[in-house]
Amino acid sequence: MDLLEYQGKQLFARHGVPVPDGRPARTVEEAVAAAQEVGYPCAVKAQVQIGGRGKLGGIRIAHDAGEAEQHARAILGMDIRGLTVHELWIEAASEIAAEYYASVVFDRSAKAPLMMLSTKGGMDIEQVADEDPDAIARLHVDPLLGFQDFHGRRLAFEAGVDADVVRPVGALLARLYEVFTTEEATLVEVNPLIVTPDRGVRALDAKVTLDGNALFRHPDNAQLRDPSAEDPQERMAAERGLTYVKLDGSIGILANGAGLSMSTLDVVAEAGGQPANFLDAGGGSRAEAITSAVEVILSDDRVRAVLFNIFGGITRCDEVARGLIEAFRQIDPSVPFVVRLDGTNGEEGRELLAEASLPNVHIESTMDGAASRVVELAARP
Amino acid sequence: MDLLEYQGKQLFARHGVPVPDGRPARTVEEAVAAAQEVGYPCAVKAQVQIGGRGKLGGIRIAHDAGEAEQHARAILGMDIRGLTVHELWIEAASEIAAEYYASVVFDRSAKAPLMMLSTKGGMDIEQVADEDPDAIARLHVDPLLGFQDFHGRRLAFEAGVDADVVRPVGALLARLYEVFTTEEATLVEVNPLIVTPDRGVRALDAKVTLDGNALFRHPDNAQLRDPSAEDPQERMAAERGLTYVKLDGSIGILANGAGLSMSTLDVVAEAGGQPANFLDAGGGSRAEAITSAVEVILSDDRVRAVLFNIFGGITRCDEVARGLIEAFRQIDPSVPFVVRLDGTNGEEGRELLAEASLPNVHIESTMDGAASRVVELAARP
Amino acid sequence: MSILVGTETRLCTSGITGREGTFHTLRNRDYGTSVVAGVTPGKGGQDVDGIPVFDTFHEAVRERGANTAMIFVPPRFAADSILEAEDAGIELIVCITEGIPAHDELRVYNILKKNGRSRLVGPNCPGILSPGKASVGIIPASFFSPGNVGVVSRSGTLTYQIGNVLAQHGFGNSSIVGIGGDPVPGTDFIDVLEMFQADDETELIVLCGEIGGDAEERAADYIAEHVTKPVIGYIAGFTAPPGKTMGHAGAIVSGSRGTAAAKAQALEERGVRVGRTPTQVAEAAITLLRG
Amino acid sequence: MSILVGTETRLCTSGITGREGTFHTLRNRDYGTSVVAGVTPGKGGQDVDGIPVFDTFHEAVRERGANTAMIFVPPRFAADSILEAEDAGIELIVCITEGIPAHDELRVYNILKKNGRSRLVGPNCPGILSPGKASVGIIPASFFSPGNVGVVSRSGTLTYQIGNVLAQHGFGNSSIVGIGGDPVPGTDFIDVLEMFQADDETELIVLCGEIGGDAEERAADYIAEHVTKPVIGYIAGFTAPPGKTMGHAGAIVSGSRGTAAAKAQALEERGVRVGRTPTQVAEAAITLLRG
Repeated sequence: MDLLEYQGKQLFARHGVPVPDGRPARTVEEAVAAAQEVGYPCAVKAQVQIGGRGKLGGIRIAHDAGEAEQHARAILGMDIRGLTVHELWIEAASEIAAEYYASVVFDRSAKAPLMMLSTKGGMDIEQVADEDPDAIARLHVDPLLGFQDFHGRRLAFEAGVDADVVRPVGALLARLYEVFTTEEATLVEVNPLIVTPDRGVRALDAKVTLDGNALFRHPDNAQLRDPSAEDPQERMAAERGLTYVKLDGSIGILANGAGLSMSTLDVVAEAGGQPANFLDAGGGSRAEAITSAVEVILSDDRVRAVLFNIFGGITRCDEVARGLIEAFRQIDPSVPFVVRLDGTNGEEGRELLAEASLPNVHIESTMDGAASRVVELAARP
Repeated sequence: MDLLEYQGKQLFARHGVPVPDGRPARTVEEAVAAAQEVGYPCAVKAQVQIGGRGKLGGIRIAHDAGEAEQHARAILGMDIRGLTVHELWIEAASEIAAEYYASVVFDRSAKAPLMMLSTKGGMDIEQVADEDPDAIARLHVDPLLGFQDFHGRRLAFEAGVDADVVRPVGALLARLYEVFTTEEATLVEVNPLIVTPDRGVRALDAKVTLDGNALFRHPDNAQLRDPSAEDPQERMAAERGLTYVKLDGSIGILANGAGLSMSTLDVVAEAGGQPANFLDAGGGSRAEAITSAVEVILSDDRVRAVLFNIFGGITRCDEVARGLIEAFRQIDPSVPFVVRLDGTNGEEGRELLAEASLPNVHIESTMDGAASRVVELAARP
Repeated sequence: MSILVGTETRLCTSGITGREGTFHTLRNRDYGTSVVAGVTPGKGGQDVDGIPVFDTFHEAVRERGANTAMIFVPPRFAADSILEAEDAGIELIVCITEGIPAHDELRVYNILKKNGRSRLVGPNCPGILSPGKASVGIIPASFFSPGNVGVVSRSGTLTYQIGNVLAQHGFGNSSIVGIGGDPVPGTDFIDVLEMFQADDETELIVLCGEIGGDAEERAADYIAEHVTKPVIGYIAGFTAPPGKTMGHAGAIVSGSRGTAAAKAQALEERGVRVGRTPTQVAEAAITLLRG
Repeated sequence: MSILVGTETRLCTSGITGREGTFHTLRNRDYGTSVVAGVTPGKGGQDVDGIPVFDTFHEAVRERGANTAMIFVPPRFAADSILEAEDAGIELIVCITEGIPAHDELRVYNILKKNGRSRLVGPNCPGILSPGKASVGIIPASFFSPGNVGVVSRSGTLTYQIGNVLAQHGFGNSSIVGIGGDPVPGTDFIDVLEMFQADDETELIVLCGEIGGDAEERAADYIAEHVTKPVIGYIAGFTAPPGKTMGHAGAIVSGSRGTAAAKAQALEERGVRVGRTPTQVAEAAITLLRG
């Protein structure tokens, strides 16, 4: 779960990470009122879960109420790389003496949090990593030990931060680690981490990804989800407890299990088709889940054919067949379906489908055959 | 640093360990007011750092204001095994369905916290440990892992607590562990831990020992020290930064280093004498520290002779000699001193003493010889 | 022989009294696995179709000599249950539960590694099947028969699919190990490759990877250095877009890292044949084992 | 030979720019110890009488090949400094600092044990002296000469006293190891006994214990099973009353446990001669080594 900048900063503030004073706003009026409260000059910042908004005009400095209003009006509703701006963050403008980069990442390979610090802040860190990897100081924190003062000193000295801010930068890193562990984040990134002319340090941006599986322990964070930023189909799927990812093609796909679902996409692509989505109906899929899944798939109007690829394990193929039959009763789809049912109760499932003789439903016995068939059907005019 | 019951309970409350409602009181009037606030019946409890006060009349139940006043008057100023009662704790009386025992101990051998739980609460746990060791469930918590829910369940099931309180007892153990670690205690003990008739669990007593070395991280706890409970000589020594323990004999002893100090006591005892104190002048003892130490030793009027046993390492014997000379200038002691100086700058020290020719100061060259001499001097009428 | 589970397995299920726990435990027993106990705190003394239930793993080990645990409790209780099993001395812990918080997995992994006395397989995995000997988990055992192909996979149903294609071509399995699709699996490809390499019965190894992380790349290095038996690879997720989690918590491509293409290339560069479809995996197996 | 410190020692002092740190580091160097670096955060680039100062242990190891650390920082910074030295790959860490919080010691001990790459001696210890070779710590080296008696002790000045009595009787030392008087010493009697047993130069071992804990009892068991060289024991604190901390954080008798009498008995029951005074220790040494 990716947080918006201002949500991340509010988490930061809760853990003692210094951030500029700011207020969220959803309307031009709220923005102007917020600007009055934080004072001028202030930054009017688009709240979208994507990088590079500054260069696209999503961050502007206001020196008075007139400019605040003008900027808020310009940014609200703006399209930034496909995302519409619904929220603003108005914060006191900061003077910048130096820009650093700091992050804590959940490193799956090392099975430990990875901390990074660089004096090359304010730019794309992946680019820094490629062009000048030594400019980034890194270390892993043993999760059984936790962050120690020496970790902060070592990163600060190795990154070469200015000597007079070694201590405050180390202290800020300790706070970021605390955000990472106590909020159960998988990413905490500050870019830029600034040094002000009076030698204070401050997080000027905040990128926080929380672990969705841990939200039950963090009821406050569970409230933060911003559904407006999500694709409507994905939202619909999430509400029904399905794992759905929208893609660009024309072939709707349902399979059971993440691995088989991905494999199905690949086999369809191998056969020359373009998948419209990833949809994992999950283990033990029951009839209702299947009906829901069909609704989600068909709510994407680019879908020209649908492939069901089920290998029953816990999932029983007869249940899947029943779900499909029920979906056809409720929805009456206008596109062709190709169905491959194998594994647990596969025969019963195929028999049920045969008996129901649903219109425009094609039964295939292998995954490869089913993929070829659905590609062919989707290509028909 | 041993806390009084009520100080422990206030720490408990801060960490969510359920305790009865209560108020501290230092006078009869405060006690009656506190009793009115917590309601009747209530317990009037002597606050002394010693066990067994219940049997000695230090805990009494009041059913009305008259009884509260009567009990407070009786208990305040009472002597309980040599300690005078200066404070009371007035708490709502609890109904008791079962009495358990729970503790977290800093286990030096295992280098881990040891947790114990028993259904034989309300009695001397050392006695239970001797007579029926299986009645105490024990487990060590890996300090790098911390307390886990399964630790609580396992202790509760193995101790055989009533099935309906397994969960709340486990939760309470988790809170006790939190007190132990976050307050940096070396002992957290609850005896009895009670089950009420309505099946709640509650700490009816609290014994907490905090690590004095960690108080700099716990400014609130550092305020809790109750100097009234300490021996006046020990308090005087503590204020001067000396490690002093009062004993029962007549020979005042000063040595440098804890091990040598203990060894000096032993050698004096072996020679037939009775040490009046343990006093470690510390590493690197300077002249002022020695002067202070002499004052502390002589403030005990049972002292009939004093032994200085110094083996200089960091400590320089000439500094010790200078301190002793200065002490004689300021105090003019009436008892004989035996001085043994060896190690760093021993010769210089011995020369200084010889030059000063202090009255009634005897120089010895070995520890054994010094011990014999001081015993002999102390025995003189 | 086989690896991880077999005739020596003495299984204890955590969460045995739950619907799924009961169902799959009994299925495992029906298959022939020696199921000796279950654990559900507060239900000690009961039984599930004759299987005794205990309050703690410690009792299950003491009373019934359990040496293998299957974890079926909900995600918020799973880490605690794994740690309890480890504390009780269980050697192999198979965690089926999906959706465990990542920081819980991190903690569990590091504690088990520190103590070095238990192996965790999973979480979020289908378990382990040694055909003809024992099944611990939810793998539909009836589709597999004993044989000489060892399968290790990050995915469940994809494993069945590949196993099924292999079976249709006449191959049986020594063991099938699902290591799970989570960010911090207790056991990774390398651990299982080492076991298959040492297992007499295994003559061919199929490694089923997917996008995300670098487990396949590290496995490729390991194969090049330590595995002399033939290995066939398969990677799911060639069509996955960057930045989107594909069902498994671990299945996500970030930047240029963790792509299926990079993984397939890493394997192929070290001499591992990689099938683009499950069918191609079976065809490669035919070539390798039957010349 | 000798143990723990010797000619191979390359010392780096944490807190070298403090008064005590400078004084004792230079004394150690004067004795002949190879002192290669110091660490004081923020003072990197400076030097102390020619000894280069670094901001971190990592630099001291990288630039100067330090393999031994001496910790002289105040108690609230000591745990962090020990952990940094360990993280940097220092093999032997000698912590002189007194008054470290007990929970810090617990954490440090368990982390070092888990990682298994560094040995900690102390905290709250006088250090280690291998006469004629190297001195790391605050032991007044001039009172000792090379020889065949190994000494291990929980106490500082008491060690000097016993060493001095031995020296007056003509005995020299292989190494003198102060393990410190704190509740959680990084190195205990058993560790040092094992090293002395394996050390060619050591022919007799003197073990100096004190009240509190059960380290002496465990050492007695270890001696009975693993130590073939003669051992003489000494225990301080026969006259200590229960419940009072005797200077050392570890020196406290609780209930009937940790008394000097019990410790002396445990040693004697396993054949270790226990002297009641330092002089008796020297007399026993004469009997054992000169018949």
